[in-house]
Amino acid sequence: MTLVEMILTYAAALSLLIGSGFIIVGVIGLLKFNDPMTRLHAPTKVGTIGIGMLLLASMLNAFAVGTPSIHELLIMAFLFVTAPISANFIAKVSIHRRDCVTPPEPLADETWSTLNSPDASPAEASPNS
Amino acid sequence: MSLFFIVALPFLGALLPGLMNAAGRAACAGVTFTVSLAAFIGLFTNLPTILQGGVVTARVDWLPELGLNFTLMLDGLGFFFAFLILGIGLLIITYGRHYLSRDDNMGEFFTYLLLFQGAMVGIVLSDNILLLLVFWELTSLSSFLLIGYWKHLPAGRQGARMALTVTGMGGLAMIGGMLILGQIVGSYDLSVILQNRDLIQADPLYLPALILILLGCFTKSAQFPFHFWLPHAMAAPTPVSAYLHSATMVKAGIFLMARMWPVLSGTPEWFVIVTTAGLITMVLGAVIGLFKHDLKALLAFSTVSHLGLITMLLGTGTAFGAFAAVFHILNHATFKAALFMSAGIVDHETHTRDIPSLGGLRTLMPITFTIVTIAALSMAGIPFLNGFLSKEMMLEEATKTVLFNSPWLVPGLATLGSVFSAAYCFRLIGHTFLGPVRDDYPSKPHDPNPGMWLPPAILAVLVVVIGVAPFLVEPFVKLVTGAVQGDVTEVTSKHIKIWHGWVPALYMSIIAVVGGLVLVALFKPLLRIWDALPRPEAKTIFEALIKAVVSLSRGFIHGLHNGAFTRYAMIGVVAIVAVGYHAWVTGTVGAQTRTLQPAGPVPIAGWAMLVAATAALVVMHRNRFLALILIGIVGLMVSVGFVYFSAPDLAMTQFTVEVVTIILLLLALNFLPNRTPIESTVLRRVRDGSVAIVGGLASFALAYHYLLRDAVSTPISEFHLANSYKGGGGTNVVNVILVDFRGFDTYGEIIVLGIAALLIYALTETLLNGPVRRRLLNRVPDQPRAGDMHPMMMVVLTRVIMPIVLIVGFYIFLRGHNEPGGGFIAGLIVSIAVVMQYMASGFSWASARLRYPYHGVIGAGVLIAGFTGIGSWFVAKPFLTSDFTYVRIPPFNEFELATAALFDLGVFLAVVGAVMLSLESFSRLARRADSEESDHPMDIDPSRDDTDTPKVSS
Amino acid sequence: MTHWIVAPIILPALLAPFIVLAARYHIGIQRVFSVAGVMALVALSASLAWQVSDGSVLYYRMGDWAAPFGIVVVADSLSTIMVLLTSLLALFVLLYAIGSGWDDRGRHFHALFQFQLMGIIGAFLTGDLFNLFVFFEVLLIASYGLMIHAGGTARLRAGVQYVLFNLIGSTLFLFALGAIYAETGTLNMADLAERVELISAEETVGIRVAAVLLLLVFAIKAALVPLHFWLPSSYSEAPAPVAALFAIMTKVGAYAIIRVYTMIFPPELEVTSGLHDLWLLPAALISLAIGMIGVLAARRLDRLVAYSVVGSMGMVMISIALFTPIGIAAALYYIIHSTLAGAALFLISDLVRTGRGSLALAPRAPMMGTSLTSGLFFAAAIAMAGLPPLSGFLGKLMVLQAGFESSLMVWIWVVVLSSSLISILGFARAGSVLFWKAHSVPAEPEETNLTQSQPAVLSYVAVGGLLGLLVLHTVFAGQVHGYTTKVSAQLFAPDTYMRTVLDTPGKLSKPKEAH
Amino acid sequence: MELLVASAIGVMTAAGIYLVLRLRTFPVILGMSLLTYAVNVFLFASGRLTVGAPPILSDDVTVYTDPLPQALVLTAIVISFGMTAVVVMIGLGAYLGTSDDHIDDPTAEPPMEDMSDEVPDPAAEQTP
Amino acid sequence: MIAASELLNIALVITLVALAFGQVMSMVRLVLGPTSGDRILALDTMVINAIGIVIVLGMYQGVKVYFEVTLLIAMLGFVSTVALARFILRGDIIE
Amino acid sequence: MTRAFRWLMPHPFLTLILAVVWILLQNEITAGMAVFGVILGILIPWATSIWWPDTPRGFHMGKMIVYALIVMWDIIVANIQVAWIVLSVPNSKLKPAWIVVPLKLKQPEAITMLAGTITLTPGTVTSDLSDEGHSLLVHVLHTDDPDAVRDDILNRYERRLLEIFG
Ligand code: NA
Ligand code: NA
Repeated sequence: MTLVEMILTYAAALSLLIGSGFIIVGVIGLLKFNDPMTRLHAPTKVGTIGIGMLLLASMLNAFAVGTPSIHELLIMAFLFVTAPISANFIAKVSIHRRDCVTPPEPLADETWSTLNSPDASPAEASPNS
Repeated sequence: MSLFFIVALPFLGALLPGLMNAAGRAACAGVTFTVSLAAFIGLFTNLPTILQGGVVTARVDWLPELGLNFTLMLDGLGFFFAFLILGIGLLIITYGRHYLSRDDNMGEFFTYLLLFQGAMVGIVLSDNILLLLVFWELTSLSSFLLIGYWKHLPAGRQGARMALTVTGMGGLAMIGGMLILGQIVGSYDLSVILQNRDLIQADPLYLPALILILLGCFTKSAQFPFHFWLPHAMAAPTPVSAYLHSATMVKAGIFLMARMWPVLSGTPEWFVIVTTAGLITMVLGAVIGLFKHDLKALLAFSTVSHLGLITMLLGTGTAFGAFAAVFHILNHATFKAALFMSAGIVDHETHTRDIPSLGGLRTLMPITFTIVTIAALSMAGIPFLNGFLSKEMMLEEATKTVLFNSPWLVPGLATLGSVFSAAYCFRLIGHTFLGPVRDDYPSKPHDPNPGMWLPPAILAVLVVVIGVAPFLVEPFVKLVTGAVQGDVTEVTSKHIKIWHGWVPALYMSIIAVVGGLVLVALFKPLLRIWDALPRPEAKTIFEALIKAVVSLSRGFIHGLHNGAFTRYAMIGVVAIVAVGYHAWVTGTVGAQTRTLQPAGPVPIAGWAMLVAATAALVVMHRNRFLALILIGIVGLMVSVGFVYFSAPDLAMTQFTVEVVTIILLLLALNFLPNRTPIESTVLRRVRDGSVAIVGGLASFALAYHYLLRDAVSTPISEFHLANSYKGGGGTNVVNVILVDFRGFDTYGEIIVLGIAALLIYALTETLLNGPVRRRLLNRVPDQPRAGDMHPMMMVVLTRVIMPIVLIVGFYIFLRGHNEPGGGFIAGLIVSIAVVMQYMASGFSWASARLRYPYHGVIGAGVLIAGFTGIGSWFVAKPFLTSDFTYVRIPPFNEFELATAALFDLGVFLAVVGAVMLSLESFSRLARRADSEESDHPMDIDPSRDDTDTPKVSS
Repeated sequence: MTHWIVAPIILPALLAPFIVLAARYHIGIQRVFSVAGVMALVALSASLAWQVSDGSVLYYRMGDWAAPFGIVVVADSLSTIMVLLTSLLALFVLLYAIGSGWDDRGRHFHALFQFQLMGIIGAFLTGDLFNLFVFFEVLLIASYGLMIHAGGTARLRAGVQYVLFNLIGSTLFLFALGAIYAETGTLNMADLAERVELISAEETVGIRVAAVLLLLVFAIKAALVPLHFWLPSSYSEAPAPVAALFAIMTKVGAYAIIRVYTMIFPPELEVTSGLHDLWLLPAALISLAIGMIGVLAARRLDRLVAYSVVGSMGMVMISIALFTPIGIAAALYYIIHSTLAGAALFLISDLVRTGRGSLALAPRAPMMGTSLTSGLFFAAAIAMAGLPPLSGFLGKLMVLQAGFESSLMVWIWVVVLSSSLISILGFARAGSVLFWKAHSVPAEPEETNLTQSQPAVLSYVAVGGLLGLLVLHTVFAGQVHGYTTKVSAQLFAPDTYMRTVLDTPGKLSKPKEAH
Repeated sequence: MELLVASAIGVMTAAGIYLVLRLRTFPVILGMSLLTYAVNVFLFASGRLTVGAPPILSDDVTVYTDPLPQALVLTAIVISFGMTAVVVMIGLGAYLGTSDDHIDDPTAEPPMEDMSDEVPDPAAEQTP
Repeated sequence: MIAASELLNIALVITLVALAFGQVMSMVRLVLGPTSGDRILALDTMVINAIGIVIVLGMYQGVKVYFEVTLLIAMLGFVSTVALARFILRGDIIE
Repeated sequence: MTRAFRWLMPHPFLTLILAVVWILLQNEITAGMAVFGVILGILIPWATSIWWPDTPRGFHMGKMIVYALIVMWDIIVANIQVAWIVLSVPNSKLKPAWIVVPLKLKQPEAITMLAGTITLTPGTVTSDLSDEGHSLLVHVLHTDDPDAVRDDILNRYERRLLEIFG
């Protein structure tokens, strides 16, 4: 094992451990917080970083064993691009279901888009037409 | 004429009256008469052979392996019956032509009649007992049609069904009996069977066979206790009653007893069963007959009685008994047919058959009166008429018969029967024709035209001729008797004589006549007693029985098949587990041949996740949305498990399918209730849970068993691993199996998927074109909807992500042959890409701008796969034979060109088409009346502020 | 290797997507292609049947891979006779569907119909167990589509149950296949037959369970009690021509049982003794009884016919369950008979529905086209109830004769004969209510929602064709039974089949390399 | 390991059966899905369990897991996907027609007037 | 000092355990809920953790062919999260 | 020429992304793969451009790279902060808040990028957009001064994005 390989391997191991840490923190947040909106913070991002570290470890390890690989970047990019949208949708769900503290009025417009329900009076909507 | 023609003529001729209905009544009757006459003449062409003691045969193989062949035989007995059937048939046809009214469908009537005639001739000419069965059942069927001929009469329908049920039952029993007989002898040919008396009677199966065959005979010939159907068959038009239910069909049972007489009779069993049944029937029929007010009912019971008489004679098993039986068959046919036709005439003219409403017809209908008197007196046993002769012979035989060790039983009962028999004959004459002329007949009676009275008149003449000059028919009767007896015994040397001297039989005859007169004289008080007597009404009992059987059947069938899938599934699961368990416990468990692999913490955690998710799903399945998430997790865990156990292709497929399934279920859940209510009782849940646990244990045990043992021989996949690259050109063995080794499976698989999509599309179309459409348009969502249908961020992301997903799909497709992936997964990925577009900007916006004809995509996919397969034919290789080569075009790397890729392209297209067509169909259901087509990809777009387009809110 | 063997599978498999691709908006073009396709199918299957009628076995390697590594298609006298029966049935059913206009009451009828044929024929011809599963699925999913064709709430509700029950069946099939592969390491039927013999008497559990699981799968298809529950409501709710086509589907199960339990797990095989030979016959007897009691109990004509199908499958299975050459020969004869008779009855019930506006077995005003329809009903009922002179009676005789050798002979006879009586009673009651009692009901229909119309001529032609086939089946019973006897003998001496399949080399393999 | 897989199959089967016996279409379909998972794993396991040896041929690898069951399961997954889609659609169609998603269909055998015609009617006696 | 590859192996095992712990905890959140948002979030987390598991398994088993699986889970996980959320928000997910 | 170019490559940036993705998928960089990637990068956007009708103009690539680096740094730093919050701040002491971010940005692509940035930098989640698209609703996990967070967002990210999409 050359020195570079060894360093890469150590780095991979380190990345793994860091990643594990973030992942655990993410799920702790998911469990610990007592409000849907606060719960949303931890795993969507901390967890994402954690997986990012694992992907990094995978790349480092690949270089270490002599089969260079960079396609993990693609997954990382994908996760980073989609995570905000996922979080946004989940937040919208909580707002729509009134599961969280009611948000303040927007500054410029009438209301938030999620609360702008097309069903005139939701209370009257009879279940199962 | 060949026997085939004699049998076939009525059947072939049966087509004619039905077809000639339009040609008029006379034509129908005429053609029927001609056909019967032709058969009759044909029969007579064989008479010389018969008279010489010969037997005419004809044979064509039909089902030789089964022993069922078209074997016909004409001997004296057969000739005798055929003569009766065709001869009386001619008279009945003549009579019927005049009897039926203008409203009746004459073509139909004569068609049925000829069918019956053919079947009846078939019975008496069969030399094969299976063939005989065929004709036997055919007479039941044609009788069913004839009794029910007047469709509007409930009595007709009921009578028809009753007759069919009873005779059908007998016929089925007889099938059993005949098959046993055939098995004993080793042949179903009568001529062979009749040679094997000793073999048959020594066989332990003789008694079952005898009982089964006699069941057939007794039901057909209305012997006690199966006599009750015959009177109800009288709902048929009178020609039918005269023909089937007195002269011919009911004699089929008698015929068969006579036919089988050489091999079945002569045993104590035969004697006791047949004689007893005959005796009881004779007495019972006569007693009941006396008190019947309906002319036809009276005659029907008299028929029952006389059939009993003949049966009794056959039962004695003596030569003289057989002789008397044959003679009485002839005599009964003449006088009873005459009586029926006359009764029909009375009915026809007076519009009633009710004896109390009649009387005094003597002067109004002199011809009919004469015929009835001759025939009835013959039946009563008055000398110089043929009935007297055979009745005397019967009484003589009775005096010699010892039943149940009593020499008095048979003669006593025979005399009693004769008394009643004479009584109803006298009542028939007296109460119908004698007495004062009345003025309240429903219709003014007079003698009918000769077409109606001539046939019975001819029979009446025969009654007298035979009665006066029995020596004219004696040789013939002896010839027939000889045929009945076969070579068992010699034909009796006795002669038919009018005067025997003062023998016991004569005293009995005198008692009968005198007793009969006394009974008629005392009729009114006797009737009062009779009416006061409680007696079981056979019809009521039968109907109640049938009704009970039907409601029992209904209760059973509808109770069992109550539309409850849950029960069906439960029974199915229990049956499967039970049968599997049985197989398990009756087998032997071999030694374990594989070592257990250790499980680390990660597999254990994965297992725990899977179990937890599954358990949670069971516990929380009522929240359907949550259930979907949980099932997603189960799928995810299974996928990860597949990765762990070296199956990346499977993991990918599993997970992709999982997501698409969840999308489908979400689309459906939009319409369905979001919660499953609690409906089942705790007990039920416990029961279901127990069954489930048992099923789970079974699958666990089975899986564990196999996992610990190797296959009995090297798995065939060794070949696949060895030849995947060499022969299939791919390193991903799973993919090579899918597109090459077992490409035919995959071909079927994409077809399944294509069909699924077509089905979903077709059903959507049907729903949207049916009553459901209105419901859908007026549907109110079951939960309030959030604003912002097409969120901006999602739309923007999709613009970037969707092309990336497409390129990934393309990559997966290309790499599939050598790395995990392939056409199927690629197809799903591309579908997902399009679904993302739909989720972002909505189906209507996306499809309004770009819409693929998904039907065509499916069709193209399946066709491409198919034509790839066929392509190999052009290089003289079997369907789906693959080929591949490597190509290099700078600047690209060397790449592989394989027919398998073309096949995979077909897979890809079929998958894309199928998934998209299904999703599209689901989403079409959701389009509401209030939804507008949106013009924009996203609802909120501040960059539109400048152009100031109106906002679309929902 | 002639390509004709796979033609009956490939033809509908290409025709269907072609119809979807090119003719999905034109019912006329669909009809032309569909009928032409089925006619070609009849010709193909007849020629195939002719080719193997001398006892030879035709064999085809998919992708040129030799058995057991690839999938093989095998045409022997048994499979070809089933294929021929299928295509003949399909022809008349298709004509009826066109004549009655059923095919135009929903989308994609003809494509689904062709796919259905592909599935059925594929199931008959394949020599590979997993491929059999695939074809089962093809025929099932096509049958789902056909069953709910034209929609309607009752039909859809019955459809849900039908699909779900069959999904359970498919799941079970996979369990069985997993067990088979785990135990033997192969999927090819001929190879399986060889490998099963390697299993020692000390470790029979695995193969025994596999064998019964497989049998249960086929029993579901064959609607054997207590796995028959899916049949009555789905067949009676299905559109009539579809139900008529389904008459062959239960026979796929019967075929599979015959194939697998004569070649792979023959009665004399020690390791699987005491299983299907033990309980298949009782189950078949109960099926027959329940089916025929159902005929008596039914309150609607379509139900009655559906139950008669259950009963007739019981009859078939009784004969099969004997696992004797004459039993199988009788079963094959009866299969042909009951397929044609059942299909004819379903079509006739549709004639009744068309002419009468209702299938309820309750008095209604006289229907249109009574005399012809009643005549057809009478004939078909006679056939189904096993009355002479039609083939049902002959088939019944064959089954009874075959039953002689069984230890349950008395039971067979009692059940066969008494259920015959019950069905006669049931058919007689139904017929008299439908066709006779109408005459005592006032002419004006009391329920105005009953729409009556005169059935089309082509409908009658189709029904007449099926009954004509029944008549031929009766008249040439000797020849047919002679042939089924030959087929049966071949089944009990599967050596030709197995050697043909296993000893022919393919791509990259020499003969016997696997063994 | 074998015990884990076998018991997972058992658990999924049991849960699947339990849900299949529920009264509404939706849980029954979920139950069918679970049964499908169970049987797919069972079929997969018929090639026995091998860790870390996917059947992707490579020069430096000698051990591969049995690829055939994988191919079979793949086919089975696809087929059951089609079946699930179909049953969901048919179930939905039935629900849309009746607003009732019970799986049991008591209307399958509707009560109907008795077809027997045993009530004698006066016309019966007036046979011509 | 521990050899690099040994350390890597230990780290891999630790990571796997961490991921498994993460899965179990997410599962707890999923079952507890209480809101739909929580449940979707828990599923999303589990999918992302599953990606991690597959990556680490690939390293652990020395198998290089799990990349496609990972990519696929990432893509489809996102799609399913959006689909579930859209269902709560709008009922119809591809209106 | 421009028109032909725009027809061929409606979204040049996307073409670039796709080419890179293709190379990453192949996991090796060769000329052939690059060419093929570019071909795909042209073909796929061309086929799907109908779903991306309005192309953002005036996109400044250089500023974008700077922005990306800043965001990446922020992600790393903020992740550690949030991890600390998760581990150390009890629920009772947690101070979550809603903040409303008024937008000067108009282009959907720009707003989305801002929203994504806000979410990716831990501690804040973009939760909703106002019904005319002029404000963002952001949830903050733990802050004493919501206004400061808002100003930080406006100054650090929105300003730069206004320049990028200038
Ligand atoms: Na809903
Ligand atoms: Na943030």
